Amino acid sequence: MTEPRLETRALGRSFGALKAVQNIDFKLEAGARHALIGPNGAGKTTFINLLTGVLPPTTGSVLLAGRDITATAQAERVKLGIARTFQINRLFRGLSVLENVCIAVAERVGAAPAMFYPAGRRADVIEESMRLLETLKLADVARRRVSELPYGRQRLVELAITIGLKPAVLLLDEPAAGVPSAESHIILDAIEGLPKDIAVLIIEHDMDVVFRFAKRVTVMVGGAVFAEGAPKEIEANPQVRAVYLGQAGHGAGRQADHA
Amino acid sequence: MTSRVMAAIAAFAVMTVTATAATAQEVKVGVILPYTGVGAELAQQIDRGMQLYLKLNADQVKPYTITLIKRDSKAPDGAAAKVAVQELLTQDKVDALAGWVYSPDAIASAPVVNAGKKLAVIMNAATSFITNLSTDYVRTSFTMWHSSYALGAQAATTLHAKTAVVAYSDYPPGRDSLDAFKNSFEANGGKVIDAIPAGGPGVVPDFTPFFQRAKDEKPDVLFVFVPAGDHASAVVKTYGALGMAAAGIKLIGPGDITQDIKLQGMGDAAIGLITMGHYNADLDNPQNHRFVAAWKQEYGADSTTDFTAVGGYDGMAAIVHAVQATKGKMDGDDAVKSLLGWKFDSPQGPIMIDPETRDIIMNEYLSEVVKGPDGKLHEKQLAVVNDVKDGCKALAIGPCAPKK
Amino acid sequence: MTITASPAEPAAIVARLDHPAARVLTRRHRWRWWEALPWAAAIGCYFAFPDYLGFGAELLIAILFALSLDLALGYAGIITLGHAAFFGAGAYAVGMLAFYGIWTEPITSLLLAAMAAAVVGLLSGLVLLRTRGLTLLMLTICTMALLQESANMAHDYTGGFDGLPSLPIAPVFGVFEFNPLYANTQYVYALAVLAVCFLFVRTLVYSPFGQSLTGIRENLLRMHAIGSPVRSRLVICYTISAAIAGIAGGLWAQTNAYVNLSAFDLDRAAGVLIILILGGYGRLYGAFVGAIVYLALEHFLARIYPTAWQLGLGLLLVLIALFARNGILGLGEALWRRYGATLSGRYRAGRAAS
Amino acid sequence: MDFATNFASILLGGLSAGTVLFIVSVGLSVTMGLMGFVNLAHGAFAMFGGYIIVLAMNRAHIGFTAALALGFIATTAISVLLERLLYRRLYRAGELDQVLFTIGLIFIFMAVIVIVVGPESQQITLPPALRGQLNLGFTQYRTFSIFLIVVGFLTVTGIWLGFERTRIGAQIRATVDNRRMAESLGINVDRLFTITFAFGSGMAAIGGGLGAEFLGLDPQYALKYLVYFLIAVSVGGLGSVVGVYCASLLLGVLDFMLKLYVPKGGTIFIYALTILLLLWRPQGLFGKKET
Repeated sequence: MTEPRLETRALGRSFGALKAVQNIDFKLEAGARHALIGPNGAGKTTFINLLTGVLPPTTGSVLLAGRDITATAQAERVKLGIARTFQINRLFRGLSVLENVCIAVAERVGAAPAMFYPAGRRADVIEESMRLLETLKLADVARRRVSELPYGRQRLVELAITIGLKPAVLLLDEPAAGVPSAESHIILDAIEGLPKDIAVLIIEHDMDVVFRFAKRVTVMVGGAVFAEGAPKEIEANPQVRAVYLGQAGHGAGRQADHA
Repeated sequence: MTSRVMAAIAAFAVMTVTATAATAQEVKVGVILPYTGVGAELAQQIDRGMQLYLKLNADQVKPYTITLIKRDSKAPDGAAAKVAVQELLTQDKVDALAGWVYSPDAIASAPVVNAGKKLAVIMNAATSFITNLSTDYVRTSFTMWHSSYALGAQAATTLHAKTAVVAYSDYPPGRDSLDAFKNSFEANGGKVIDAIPAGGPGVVPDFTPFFQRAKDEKPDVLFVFVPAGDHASAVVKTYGALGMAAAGIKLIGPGDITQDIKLQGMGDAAIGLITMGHYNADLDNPQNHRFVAAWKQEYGADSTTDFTAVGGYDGMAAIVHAVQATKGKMDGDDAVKSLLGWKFDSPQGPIMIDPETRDIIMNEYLSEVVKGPDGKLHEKQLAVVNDVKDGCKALAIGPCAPKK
Repeated sequence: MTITASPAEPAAIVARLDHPAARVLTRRHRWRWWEALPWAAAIGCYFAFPDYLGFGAELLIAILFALSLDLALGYAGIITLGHAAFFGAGAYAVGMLAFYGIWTEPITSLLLAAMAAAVVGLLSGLVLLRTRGLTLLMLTICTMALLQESANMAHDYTGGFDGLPSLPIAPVFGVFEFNPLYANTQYVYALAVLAVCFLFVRTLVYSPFGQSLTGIRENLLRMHAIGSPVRSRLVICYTISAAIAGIAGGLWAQTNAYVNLSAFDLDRAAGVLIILILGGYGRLYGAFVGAIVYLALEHFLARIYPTAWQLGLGLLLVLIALFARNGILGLGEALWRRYGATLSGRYRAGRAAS
Repeated sequence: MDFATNFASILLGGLSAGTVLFIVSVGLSVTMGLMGFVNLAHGAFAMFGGYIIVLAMNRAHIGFTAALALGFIATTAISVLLERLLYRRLYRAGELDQVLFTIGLIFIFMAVIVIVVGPESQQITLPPALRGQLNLGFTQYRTFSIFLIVVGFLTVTGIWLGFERTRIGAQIRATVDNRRMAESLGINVDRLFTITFAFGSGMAAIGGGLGAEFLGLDPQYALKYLVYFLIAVSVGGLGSVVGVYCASLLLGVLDFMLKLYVPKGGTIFIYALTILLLLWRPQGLFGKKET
């Protein structure tokens, strides 16, 4: 396949005067392990929101395997294989870990609209979800209510839900954010364990994570692509060091990233 | 304040006691009134009227004892009233039913009353056709036609009005009084130039826009029907505030809008207000003097009788008459029969139950609000219309036409 | 019940499905012994309290109405204060058909009532369900008020405030008359209708669809992000809920043989909401508990103290709100958890805290 | 009659009606915006205050202004009491539990008033100065309405200044904007809430007293008008004082005008208007996006 899995052409989004994202040409090949870094407010999350269809772009287009999906609704894009995790957990806090995953899987396999037989009859859905939890080492807490888990584990569930959608493109918005470093390795292991052919784009502040995981890195500053290249090049790039690496870390006011 | 609490507790005690005490001579009367909610005040007046009759006429009741079993009909949705009637008949095995402030309650109860075959005395509900719904219904209160129909004629004759604007609360009693007034006013050469639905019965609207509209149309009289209580006082205040009297527009309406318990609160704005009603506390007859005096003694000097209270009073009189006539048996048909053509010398003057319709026949008094020497507002009688029937049924209009 | 039992399956799969968490899901929809209690009780009351069947019928209708709300509010998290709109639509559908002698057969008119209400639910749902929270709450109230006011303005047909009296309702199956004085027929009829609707709702909430509704209640954005057509799910749920509310309304009109504007009252909508919260929402049986406690208390308090019975009721509501989370059932579950929970006990407790 | 006077009367009537709505609702808006606490019992405080005011005038024969002050103080006191003892426990509870609680509270208020004062509705007797008509040069209008409009304007300006100029005001705005942030900045949100809650209830009390002229006053008050208060709040936008003011006046005037020209419409307009406004701006006229 010649077409990249995911591609954007001159993609831009402004909020009034503020150009949150401008004129981004970006490619994500099958099996890519791509990191997106940049200071707070660089527009990383806005970019993700444009890819997933949470926000409509003001300029440019988004292509999935060569097909223009700029106008496609969020739900549709998920069906087409774009899945994401959120910077802040979005879980069914009141439900058990297993059911959290089941809801996603049921949605993917198209069971969800069924009204007249019990969800419990869908052994396939439950079994698959259970298997997923096993691969993510969550089986032991499968029965627990999500809100009872430590935050690190909750991030895993966040991940499990997205993997349950069997995405072709996986967008991870700071998967390790807020996870105590003691636990963060769980997440990283999980990410490294992802099926090879999935194209993964990860937003991360933690450089160790980035360099351990990414084959390629894009640096965003002020809503535009500032630099792109292999981790080594980026690390070596003096400007990047100047604008970013120098002041890396988990800053407050991450809300700014949310548009 | 504390006296109220005591009263409440007492009421509670009495009810439990009476409910249990049962003698051979006992006649049980189920009372369905909205003891809570918007109608609670009327319920209190009617309740007191009933109690007062029993107190003042103990000798009439002998040798029987009348026990009141009270049920709250709550909101005017009919449901609570209907269930209450059902249980009063099937559980408490009452000998008669009484009350009904809201027409929807009486309408909803009709099938049950029919099946129950017990005398059912309506003490307030005013929609005319209710008495057609069950042959056990007898009404001692009034319909809007009584006052409004009489007033229509009087407005054209006694008050020499040529044009009128009608503002009414947009629900059946309101529309009834509109029809009634229009009917007789135009039959007597008047002309209703505009009819303004002024909000509903539930919430008191700001009457200013409606009255503004009426004022612009410069009629001789503004006929208003709204529910007694807050609506009425709001009407009078707005009328005064808009200076309509100065503009030469007389405010007239059924006695509802000068309900005695509200009159003083309306203030001087009410002076000159002309209403047609079957009762007001200032009626000059011995029965009424006795009634009012006893009332003030019983319930406090600043409380007063009004047309709802007299509905309860007369209703209880009717029940007692039926009790005596049936020797306490109170078989439904006999009880009702005993009241057909029954005459009674009420505080509102002579009344009679129409043998055809089981509705009340009574006098209507045209009166004007004046300031008395005591600095309080009073009703000065201008004219009397004798033996007024419910015009709606008399003229067999719409649903009022007796079912065959 | 499921394929899991079949020996053809590899051991691993069987093992996974045998995991406690999986067992909760595969067995959640199974009938528990205590689920027979309400129905046994209802039938028992028929014989135990023959004098109270009129009130009993009202109670059953209230349960059905609350059940319909539970579907929208308890499961899909649609917070509405306008559910009487659908109750009223159903009631007037039945009432006007009967009053004008067009259609008086009870069961089929209930279906018509359901349809009428469903149409109202679908149309309003399509417009309103874009919004959430207070806005949605107000929009539902106003829609209901609009319907009520329209019904009032059309008084020539609806009877306005006085409503339509003495509806001629045909006997059930052409045999069982509605006796206004002794409500045996009404009671049994209402109970049967309730049972049917309950089975339907129960199936629905345990279905994958029901599961996705729970998801919407628990986290709207996440449902969007897993590609769930949230809006249409909500509209469908709202429409079904409306249809059931319509059946409750139709039932009300039939058993009382009248219909009036109060069918659309805010009091009614608020009342059913209170009943559901009091009993505990998102639990199916909250509707039962809430309606019984609330209405029975109101009924008997109003007898001993007609002028100020709200006092007792108010105290109950305040106490429950203060000391129980998610109503009486929530309280029950909390206690149940404290004293050694079973698997299902703990699972549902999880629901309770949501 | 000529258009000018007609227009003036519409405006004045609508504004005065709207003002009452505003004075009662403003507290509800701020407390809901601040804590997201669904306080359906807000009207009960208006009712309570209204009763204090009217009874003080009719039974104790206290002057109008003194009575208003008394009502304000008494209501503030009881609201602080309830807030400290009961409301506090429900801040973190779900909104439905809050609904249950506040409805229960309304019932209790209703019953207590019936027991202590009685079911009859209370009449307010305005001081002579406020009765009758006032000549505004271009038109005559009822004095009390004009009085209300002025009071309303002064109130909103006062509150607005309080929000803009005082420290507490700033804290309130910050908290309404973003509660988490405010808390992390060390703002004592609970204390803020107690203050605004008390003040809002006091305002409601005043509104109950002033509104009695139009709305009457009876044990049903708290339930009867609840929807109108909520409409004003939701259309105005949670937590926005100016919003509630504009919404109240807007609704007041439009409703008034439509009633004048199409009385057949009954109460339908206020609801239709609300639906349209909320569909147009779900967060309310002055509300922050995403409520």
